[in-house]
Amino acid sequence: MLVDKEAIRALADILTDTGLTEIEVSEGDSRLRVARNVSVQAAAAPVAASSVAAAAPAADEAVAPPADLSSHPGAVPSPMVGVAYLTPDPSSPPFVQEGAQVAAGQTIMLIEAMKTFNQIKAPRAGKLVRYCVASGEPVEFGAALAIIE
Amino acid sequence: MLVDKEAIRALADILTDTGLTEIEVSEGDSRLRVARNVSVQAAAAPVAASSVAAAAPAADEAVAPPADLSSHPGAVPSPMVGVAYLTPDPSSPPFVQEGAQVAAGQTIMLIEAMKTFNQIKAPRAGKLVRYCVASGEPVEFGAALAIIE
Amino acid sequence: MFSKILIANRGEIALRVLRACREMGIKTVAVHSTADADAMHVRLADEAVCIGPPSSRDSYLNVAAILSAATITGAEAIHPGYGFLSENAEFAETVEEHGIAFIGPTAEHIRMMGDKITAKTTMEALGVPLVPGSDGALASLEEAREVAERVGYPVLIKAAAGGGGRGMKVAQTADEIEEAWSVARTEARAAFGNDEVYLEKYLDKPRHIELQIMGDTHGNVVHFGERDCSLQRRHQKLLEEAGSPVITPEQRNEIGKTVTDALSRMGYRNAGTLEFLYQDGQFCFIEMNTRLQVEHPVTEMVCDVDLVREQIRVAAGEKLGYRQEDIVMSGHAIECRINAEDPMSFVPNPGKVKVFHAPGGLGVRMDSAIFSGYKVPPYYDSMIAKLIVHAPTREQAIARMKRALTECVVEGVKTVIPLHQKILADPEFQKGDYTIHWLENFVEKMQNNH
Amino acid sequence: MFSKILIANRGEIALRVLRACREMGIKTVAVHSTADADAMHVRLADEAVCIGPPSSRDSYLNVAAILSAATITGAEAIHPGYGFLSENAEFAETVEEHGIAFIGPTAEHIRMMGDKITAKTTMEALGVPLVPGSDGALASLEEAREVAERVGYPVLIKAAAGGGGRGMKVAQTADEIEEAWSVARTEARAAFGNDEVYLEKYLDKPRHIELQIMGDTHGNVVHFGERDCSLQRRHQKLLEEAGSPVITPEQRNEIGKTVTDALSRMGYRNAGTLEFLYQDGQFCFIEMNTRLQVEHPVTEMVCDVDLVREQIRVAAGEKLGYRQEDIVMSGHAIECRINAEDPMSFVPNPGKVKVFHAPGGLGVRMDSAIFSGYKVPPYYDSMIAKLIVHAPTREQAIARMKRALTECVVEGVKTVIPLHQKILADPEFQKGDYTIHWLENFVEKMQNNH
Repeated sequence: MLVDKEAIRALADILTDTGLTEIEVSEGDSRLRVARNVSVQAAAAPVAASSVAAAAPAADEAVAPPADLSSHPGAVPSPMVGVAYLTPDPSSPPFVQEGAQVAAGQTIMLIEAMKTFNQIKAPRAGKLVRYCVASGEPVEFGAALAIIE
Repeated sequence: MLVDKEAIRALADILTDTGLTEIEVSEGDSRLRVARNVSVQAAAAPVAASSVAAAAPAADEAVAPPADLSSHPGAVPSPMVGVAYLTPDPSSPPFVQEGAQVAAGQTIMLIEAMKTFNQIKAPRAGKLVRYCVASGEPVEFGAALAIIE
Repeated sequence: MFSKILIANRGEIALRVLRACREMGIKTVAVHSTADADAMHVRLADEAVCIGPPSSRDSYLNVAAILSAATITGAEAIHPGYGFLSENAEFAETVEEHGIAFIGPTAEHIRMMGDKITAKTTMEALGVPLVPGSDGALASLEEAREVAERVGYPVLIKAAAGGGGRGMKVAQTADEIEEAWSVARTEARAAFGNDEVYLEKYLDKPRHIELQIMGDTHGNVVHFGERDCSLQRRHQKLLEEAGSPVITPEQRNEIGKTVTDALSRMGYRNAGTLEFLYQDGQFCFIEMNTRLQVEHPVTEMVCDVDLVREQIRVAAGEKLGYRQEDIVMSGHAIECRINAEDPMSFVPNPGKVKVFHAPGGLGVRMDSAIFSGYKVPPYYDSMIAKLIVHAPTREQAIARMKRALTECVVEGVKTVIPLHQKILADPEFQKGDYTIHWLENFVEKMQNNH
Repeated sequence: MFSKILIANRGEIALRVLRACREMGIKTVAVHSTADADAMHVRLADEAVCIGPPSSRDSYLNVAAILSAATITGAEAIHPGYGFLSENAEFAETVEEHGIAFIGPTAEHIRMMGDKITAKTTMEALGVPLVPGSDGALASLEEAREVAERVGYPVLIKAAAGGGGRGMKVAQTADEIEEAWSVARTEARAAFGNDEVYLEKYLDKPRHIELQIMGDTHGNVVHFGERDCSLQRRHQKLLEEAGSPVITPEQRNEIGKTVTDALSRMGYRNAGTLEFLYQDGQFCFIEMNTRLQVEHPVTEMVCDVDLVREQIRVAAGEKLGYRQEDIVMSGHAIECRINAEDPMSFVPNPGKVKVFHAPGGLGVRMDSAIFSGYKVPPYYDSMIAKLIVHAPTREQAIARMKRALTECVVEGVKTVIPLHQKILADPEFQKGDYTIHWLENFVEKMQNNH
């Protein structure tokens, strides 16, 4: 039997995005149905977790949290905690213009940590689609710095 | 019947990866459906419950607990807490011989509570299959006293 | 000492008593309705007896069932907790007639204090102050003036035959006394055919202050200072403190001595609480509870005493192991009652507690019989937990309670935690500036602003 | 006072510090590895910064990352907790060089006490007793006899160049000293080419007793009495008590005065603990920990003090608000460390905590950062909770700990709770009759009987 794995995975994604619990598709003799039951109880532990967080005063978000971008396949994660700088010095243009090609090993920004400026290099060649932080913005470990595709 | 194990395993993997609970695929006469009910978290509460009980010292079972018999369809539940007596007085035979027929309203035993002997009557006619308590044994509310079928 | 105690209650207080017994090496018998078969006090007890269906009348108020349970398990004493049969004199009497110790006062004292008029007369005779006023009906306006001067304005002129607010007039100052006198008399005559009136000090901004006492069977009575329970809604206490933000050590010692002297003369035994309305430095006795109170933990925290252990000890005939001067209130304690209720409408919200996480750390005590997965039954009181904190100062206790409430997780049923958080953040509460009317007003404002 | 503190730690101690900050109205910054993104201290903090991957070396020991986190969040002080960087003098130095307060002693004192020889020399010079013995190498058998008489038998004759147990001989009585002397010298010569030996009192049944102290920056130092931490396995403490079952108030006051005098002269600031071996009435200093200890809660319970709050206060330059005579030990406290380990083999057992239910009620304190659904990561210490009880007497504290352990539920990972229950039920433990070797033997017997 021929199973269209791509289609199933695509439907699963749609299920997630839309919050549906079931999708059924048929075309000629082919029929495909995917479902996901969100059991209330299964959410208990995350609920506990989230409520502890929720109960806490809203965090002063001084630090850019690891946004969804950090899971982007092209994301360059920050190797350290510090302050990001996109230009070599205040009066210069950015290391890389968004949209430009970068070579592997090319410096794309600086992170200041403990009064030392650390060069952040492109881990691979590609197009630097965008920076994920602004100059002068603090970053934590693992936060997405830029997207290189 | 031809079972496409490969396809089933592939679907099961997709189920796991995507968090779906059900996938159904059909093509022509073939139809394949895989499902998985996740109830891991659902077990958490009962686990907590049982462990608290388990942690407690084994209860001195001075009192006959409501045994499984209490859910027997023919069970006569105890209407009170007290001490059961199957005979009108120590030297007499039981109110009813096990296996005998009883009429609705017929006294089948006594329960002593607060120095008062309370007559327990058969709630319906039938065969008193067996007593569930011995003479002089304490009973709690709801415990099965006898089975009448 | 007893070797086995039956706990004739449910919920957190059954667990509270069970904990004390376990720490004393005493075996416990839990009794429960069919609705409570899975309850914590049942799980943890050495023995458990089902005593009836969910309805309290047929289970926790069922004297015959409870006594039978005690008899068949061989319990030597019964602890009634609070509520249910704890202030039922017949129950106490019957228990003792069956040769089982009742962990509480004598039936006679329960009966005496159960009748509010007898309670007041008794206490007055023993030197405990009531709301000050005239000694019976007033003979003349002149006498009304004199008594009013003595007790201080504002005063209330009330029909002797009265009730329901009719025939009651307030005189805020001496200027108003003549009018209050004549209007009250006129109304009294019209309403009751009797124009006799008496005069009482009018308490317009009273606090509810209560004194915890404990007596043994050897004539010793001590008090453990006061609790301030002014924060009430529909006569239900919600948040309690020990000590009161407004009582000085001198006042405490004075009323304490008055009360312990009175109870010694009565020969009172076991735990008890005298409730007072307090205003302008005056304590006015209103009633006595002849049992453990819900809010006893705040007293335990500041006096470093285990009141339930003491109850059991004196019920077993032991002496109080300390004198009044050994009892020192240290720091400040606050209790928040956590009810399974909508925090805005106060509608009870029974159901399944999906997740329960208790706050912890220094100075935090949680008295609760719930757990993750517990179903709050719809048949009983909505209180599911008591969160108590202790700290060196009232300010620190408030800060500690705030942080503890932040850590507390109850998922699945609504609770009044958000209301407690609002109260703790209120500047008037923080200053300790409240009366028995404060919470009603606070809640009303909150509901209106919603 | 500081307005924002960074907590350079994880787990229960990070939560402990966070609680103190919150109660003082100080904002908190949590730092965490990627493995701890969901941890309680992260959830409850005002701000959180991810500082590295799971490995401690790259996260909780990463000085640059922690300082950067402090800088970008504007933290005014850093609390190091215990372990990790808490006794790293360079870290303390670097923190202060960056204009951030280090909540702990000076780098100089951390360094001094970090070296065991320097620590001993320093303390001896300040009058703190060490293990008694000869003043350096012995000149003759005659001198050995004299010193042995002075310090009391049994004694140990040790190679001055020695180590690893070679060249060490015990003389139980005066009859054995000559043989011990010659054997030790012969072995020392053979092993190290140097037959110099010295003599020390042999502590065959020592207890581990430690003294909690706190100093401010105004020259005041107080002590909070002792803890008995003799119950250790492989140098890991498992159960601690305050006070020790064998120390009298006179002994406490005497060693306390010696210690606080010494530390005043040093100008020591913030929290510290002096560890002693104790036997036959003698305290022998072994080392000093220049930080908060895991077991600090037992001291907090008996002295009614918040040590973390005090650490923060003195780090902000405030004075200790009390003198030595204001500190009174009241009652008895016990702490059980709850490790996620097999209670028989001690193999760590990380994993998901499916259900966690904390014990509650009077005199019970739970310090833990776990919750139902929490995953104990495999990268760090296995301690997941500290259960602390306080009661008027040691006997009552043991009873309370037993009942609290019965109520405690940790499902999903194995814990050492069953081992604690066995210890608490042991008659020798109950008598307080144990040394630093007791637990190893107890565990061995338990494993053999299994």
